[in-house]
Amino acid sequence: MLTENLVALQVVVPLIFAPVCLLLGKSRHAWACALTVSWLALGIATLLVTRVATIGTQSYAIGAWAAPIGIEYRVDMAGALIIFIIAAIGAMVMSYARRSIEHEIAAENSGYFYACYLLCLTGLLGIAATGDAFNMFVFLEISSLSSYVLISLGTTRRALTAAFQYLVMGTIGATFILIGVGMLYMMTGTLNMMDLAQRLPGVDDTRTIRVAFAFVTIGVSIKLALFPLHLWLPNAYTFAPSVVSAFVAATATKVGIYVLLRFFFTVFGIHFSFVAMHVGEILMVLAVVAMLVASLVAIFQDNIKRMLAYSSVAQIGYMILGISLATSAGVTAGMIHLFNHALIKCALFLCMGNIFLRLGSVELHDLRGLAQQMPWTMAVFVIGGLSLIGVPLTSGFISKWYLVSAVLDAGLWPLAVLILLASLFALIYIGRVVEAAYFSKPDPTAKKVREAPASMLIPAWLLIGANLYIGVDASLLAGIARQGADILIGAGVP
Amino acid sequence: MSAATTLLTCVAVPMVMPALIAALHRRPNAREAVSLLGSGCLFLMVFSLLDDVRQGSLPAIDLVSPVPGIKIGFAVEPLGLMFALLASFLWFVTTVYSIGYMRHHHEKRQTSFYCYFAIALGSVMGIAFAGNLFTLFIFYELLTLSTYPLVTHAGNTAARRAGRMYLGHLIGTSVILLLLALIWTWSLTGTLDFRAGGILEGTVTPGIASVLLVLFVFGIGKTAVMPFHLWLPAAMVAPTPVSALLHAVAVVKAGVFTLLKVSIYIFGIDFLGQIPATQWLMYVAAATIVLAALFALRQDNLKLRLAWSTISQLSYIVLCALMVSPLGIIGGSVHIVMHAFAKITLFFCAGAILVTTQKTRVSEMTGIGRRMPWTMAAFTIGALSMIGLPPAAGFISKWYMLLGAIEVSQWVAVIAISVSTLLNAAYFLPVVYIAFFHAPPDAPDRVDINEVKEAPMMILLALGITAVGTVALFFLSDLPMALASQLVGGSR
Amino acid sequence: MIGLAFDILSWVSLLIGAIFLLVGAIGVLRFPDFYSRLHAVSVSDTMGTALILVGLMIQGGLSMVTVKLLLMFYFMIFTGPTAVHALAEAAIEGNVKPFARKTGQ
Amino acid sequence: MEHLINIVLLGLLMLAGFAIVRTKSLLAVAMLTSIYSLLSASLFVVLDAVDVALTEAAIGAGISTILMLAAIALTSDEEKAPRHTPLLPLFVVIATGAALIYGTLDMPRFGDPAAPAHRHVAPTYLQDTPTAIGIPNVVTSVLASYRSYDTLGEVTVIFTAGTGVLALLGFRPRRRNTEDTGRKKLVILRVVAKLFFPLILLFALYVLFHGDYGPGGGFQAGVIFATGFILYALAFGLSNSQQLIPHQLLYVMAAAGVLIYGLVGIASMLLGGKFLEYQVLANDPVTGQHVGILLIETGVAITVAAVVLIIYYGFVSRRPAPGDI
Amino acid sequence: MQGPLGLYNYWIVIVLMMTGFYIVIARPNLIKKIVGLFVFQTSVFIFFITMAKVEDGTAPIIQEGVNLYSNPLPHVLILTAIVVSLATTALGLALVVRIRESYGTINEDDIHVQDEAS
Repeated sequence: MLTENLVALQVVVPLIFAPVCLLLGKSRHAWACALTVSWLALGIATLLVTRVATIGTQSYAIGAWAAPIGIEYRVDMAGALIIFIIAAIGAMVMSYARRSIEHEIAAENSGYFYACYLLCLTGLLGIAATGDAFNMFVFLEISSLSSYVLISLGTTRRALTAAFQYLVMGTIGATFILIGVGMLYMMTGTLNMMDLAQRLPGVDDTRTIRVAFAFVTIGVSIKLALFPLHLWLPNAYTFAPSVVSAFVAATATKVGIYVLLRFFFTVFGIHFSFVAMHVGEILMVLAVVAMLVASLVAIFQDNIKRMLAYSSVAQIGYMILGISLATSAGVTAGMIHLFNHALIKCALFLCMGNIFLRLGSVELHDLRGLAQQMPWTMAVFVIGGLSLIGVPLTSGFISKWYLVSAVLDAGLWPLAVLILLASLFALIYIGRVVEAAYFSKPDPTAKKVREAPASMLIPAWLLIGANLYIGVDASLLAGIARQGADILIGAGVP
Repeated sequence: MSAATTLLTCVAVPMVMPALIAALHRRPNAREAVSLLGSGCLFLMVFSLLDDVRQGSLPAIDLVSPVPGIKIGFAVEPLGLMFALLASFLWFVTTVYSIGYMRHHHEKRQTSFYCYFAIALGSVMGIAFAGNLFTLFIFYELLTLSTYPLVTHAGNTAARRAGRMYLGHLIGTSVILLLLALIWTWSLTGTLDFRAGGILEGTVTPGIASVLLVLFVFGIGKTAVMPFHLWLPAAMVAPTPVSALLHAVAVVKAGVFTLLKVSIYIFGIDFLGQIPATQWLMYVAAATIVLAALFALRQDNLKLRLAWSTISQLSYIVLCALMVSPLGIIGGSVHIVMHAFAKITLFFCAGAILVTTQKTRVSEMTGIGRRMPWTMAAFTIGALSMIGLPPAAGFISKWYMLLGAIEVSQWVAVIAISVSTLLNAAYFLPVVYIAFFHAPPDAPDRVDINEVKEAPMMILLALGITAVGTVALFFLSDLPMALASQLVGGSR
Repeated sequence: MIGLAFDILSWVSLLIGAIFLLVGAIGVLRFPDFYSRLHAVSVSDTMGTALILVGLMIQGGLSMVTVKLLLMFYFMIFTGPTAVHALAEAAIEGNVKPFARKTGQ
Repeated sequence: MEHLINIVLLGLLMLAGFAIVRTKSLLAVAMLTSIYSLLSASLFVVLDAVDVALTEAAIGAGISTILMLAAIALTSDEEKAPRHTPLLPLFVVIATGAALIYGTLDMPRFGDPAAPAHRHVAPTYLQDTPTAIGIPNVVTSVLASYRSYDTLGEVTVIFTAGTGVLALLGFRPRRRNTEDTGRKKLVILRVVAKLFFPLILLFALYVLFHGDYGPGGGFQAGVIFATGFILYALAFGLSNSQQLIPHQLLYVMAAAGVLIYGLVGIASMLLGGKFLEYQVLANDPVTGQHVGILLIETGVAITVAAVVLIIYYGFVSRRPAPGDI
Repeated sequence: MQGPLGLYNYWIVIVLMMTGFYIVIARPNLIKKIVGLFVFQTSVFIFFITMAKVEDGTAPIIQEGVNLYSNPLPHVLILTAIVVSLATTALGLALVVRIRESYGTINEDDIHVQDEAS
């Protein structure tokens, strides 16, 4: 029963336990429940990845209604990779969460928090697993609505406005997607992605399909914060509770990118997307601008969470750049970076959570000399930061390596220079923090703080460990990503 | 212990030493004993590899492969061994020196100083024994990062500014240019292994090879070829042992070493000759030689003057690496050693003067030779070697360089070397002259100005060793010459 | 024949209902203050909808539809006036003053 | 005739839309929104979407309007003029609209029976529903069986909203006798409310169980159910209505609905089927479908009713903030 | 109705959509924004339902003697979307209430001013 229903269980288990979490209320049981479920989801995801790797793409007809009639869950290598990283980040963040949540969120709200967290996880996993365009919209909304709530629970009032801004932009994005899906349905009569892929070539020379493509792309771009539609992101990441920043930054935009991949390659097909619609050129320009501008803006931020948020916008640029090449190497690079960036950003935001727990601030000038007091936390930041820059032996280097070689393969060497230039900007903004924490004298009036508790350090170090492992041996990840990319490029031939 | 294991140990020992050093941070004596012991052991281990290499066997070991076609692995070859021998030997000497310097100069945070120093040396070993360009690149970056805390050791605003300059130049060039070149090479050839005769020949057009060469030469920012040279003077805010070992020997030599490796094993000397950019880059190097020497002339701060001199001298080696001449390669390789001994002596002397008299400016050093005769004698030897006069080691390398340049009729190089020799004399001899033949000023501290008040014993010991080494290498140049010849012989 | 008579009856009923509604709407627009507007809308609305429902019932004949319409009729009869009453009550509580022509001048 | 009604309704919708843009008083905007929603519900009836019309009327015109009014009561009524010129938004809107109109040019004509959307999957639903599911309302069969997973997602969405409102606004039960004093005059309202309260609940049950045969189903039923309580709360005060249904029970109901739905899915897995494969719930596949649909519709109704009430109570039990700055 | 006029329904719906969209992006009042989203989404629902209509068809409830029905699938999708819209509206309004409590205003421009000042 377990193995054949694995795909469904992946999404349904967190879904069913979300209400349970609500009922458990403010006690620690809610946390325990969320923790167990997160690890369960990670376990299922691991099984799923191995299953997909051994016997190929998993298709699951929900309610036993075969594909175009019913809703299909379809997990190929790319989807499995996304599911795995979401589940892994989820498990890490939940292991970390208790102390941070006790500190940042009022006790009476903690039950709601854990419930919303599980709902968000459900939504994200659902998006990655589904093979149905409308079902994707539904799960997108689950994840979005719950992340609005999660963000609004931040400690300052600006969290509320950030969540509101996100809600407005997110809903516009979702509505755009809905319009696009509606047009697709109108022209083909189906909502199933594989079926769409088969039926679209007959009608893809119509204005309706072109507009549908544009609307889906814009809608998803809002969700994944593609420059210049990223305006919601910096505030949302800055003012959300630390745990939420870590979780959302590592997963939500990644899922957006996955959705984009699905639509570009599986649904519309590489020819329509990149040859007929020229989306590659447009995305490439936007990605490069995102990389450079957002990195530059990040340099001038004094709030470190905000800095990391802008850095995320820039890193999304890297991923999109890889995708915009529309080559196997490019998509592989995009997916590798997607995975790696999730690990890196999650660790960095967890690190911010540690600092906020002890210091009550993540402003740059409050961090002076912090490395002496919180050496383990700051070590996480340094390694994570180096990874963001792309220093060898960290996972960030692997991403950059694949990305630059993909760009060079496509004969676009000026882009390679720009990519590396953007990583220099990363060096500067990470360097500012490191310089403050390690090489500046602490403010004499500042209070002494202790190192964060082990329960918060271990998850961050696990992420860093994974990061370093990938930096040393990326063959497994690269293999999976390559396999996923080939399936995507090959228009979904399993 | 097999040669491969020794190889690994050589890289690993300095990397694990910080743990020991940090553990002993409350007991300075034990801490420094560990440092000394470690550096000594390292030298002996590197030395033990010499036999293998001389017999022509080149032990190698591969560890992991992060990206298909790319390995992290180590291998020994003559040039690397020469560099490793040099660095490990001078590390030992510098450790001796550091103990004297750091204690007498009352530096803070000595433990972290020794830790980062050890890591930096480990990185140098990694560079020296890197089995492929990728491994080399990793340790190259690691070296930059581990020396950054040493540059900013003082912790004040000036040091932090210098640190930014340092990181900005070195990481900037290496990430944008070198990494690009690396990935490009990899995507063209599918490998980054060092191979005799190069890997690029036959796979790329001279046009692309030109671009690659430019990327490599400027990307290896540690060679301090203009216009990416400003980091080196900036790094002089670091404590003197750092300037001495790292910024006269380890870091900058890692740069030119990398360049030599690239030109020998990635391009191949023969292929290099077919690349149009080579000639232009040689002009850049020649210009750097002359211009940096002119800048050195204008510096009053002794350490800065030495730094500019280093920039100038490094470009000799860059010039040799691009000269497409076996004699030039020999000259360049040997110059790594010769210049290292001389320059470290000079820096040791500058540090000794600083510790003893708190003076940093050349114009203040009038008559200092009477007070610190041993120190200034060593300084003189170093200066002679810099200029390239016998009986100092610098003569030998310069001789081969000139021969090489003449062999391939690179007259610009010949002129640059000759002019810079004159300039070297012009900026070093006045120091010697002032120190020995100028009357000292009225001593404010009422000590007898003619009384000999030398630097601490440990410092003297260290600079004595290197000064003697500078002279000795003139007479005993067989070992480096043999290794260098083996290098050229191997590439033919 | 009977059918035609029912039809005419139903249409007349529908038409008168519609006129009532229209008059009520005009009243809302034309009357000067809250209470008189409320008056206009409440009376005519109840009557208008009632007539329309009756007209529809005649159309529906003896069927399930007529039963449903009857239920709706029942609902309308109760809820319309009650809602208006509640509105007026709320207006008084909210100190909405009736319009009064100024005397003198 | 249908076209005429269609055009009139669309025209009225446009009027309502423009009025919403122009109107400054937010209370009036809320009412206009309600009118807009009701008009679209009427349009849905004309366009044969009776189920959707019922839902839109209940949710869009009903609950949403109540929430907007409650929110306005807690904030402020007047809208300030924007500081920036609306040129950029106007440009964006016109560009988007132009793109959409461009997109319509290759669409099948309105009502065209040969449109691809009506030829591919939909006929299967229409043909198979009587035999495979055994109920006449195809919308219900698609909603609750063919695409029941979407509906599970939908219940989860509404559950998320409930949790979110709880987290944002809290939910404190009021003490008795704090607010009832001023309401002595509401005799008529109370009598009518008492009269209608059971009827509304009854009607909700009718909508729930009749959903297989006519327009209706879990959502509509849940909303109507909640409306009954909202009416009660309006007439008799918050605390009295909360005595009727304690807030702990609402939590349990909100969670229970989702759980019922999910567990039906799990149960069908345990019985050897796929997730939400109702056929395995009974010996006869069609009976299985009936059981499954009934169960999940009940789950939906419970959650929707509870969440709507949670949201309503969340808003109205909050004290209004002091005046605008 | 044939010819391009057969699309008039869609065009009006697009105007309606854009009305809502305009309210969202042009109005600084937060409640007005939520209203705008509501109008936008409701108009998209009309768009879906319009496409489901089949000329001379009836509501998709199977009856004897009828064999032309409107397309039930968009109806189902919109049922779901309506609930999503309710959820969004409720959550957005809850946020507005909280924003008003902590900022004292629901005007986006005023909120910006306060955020800049802090």
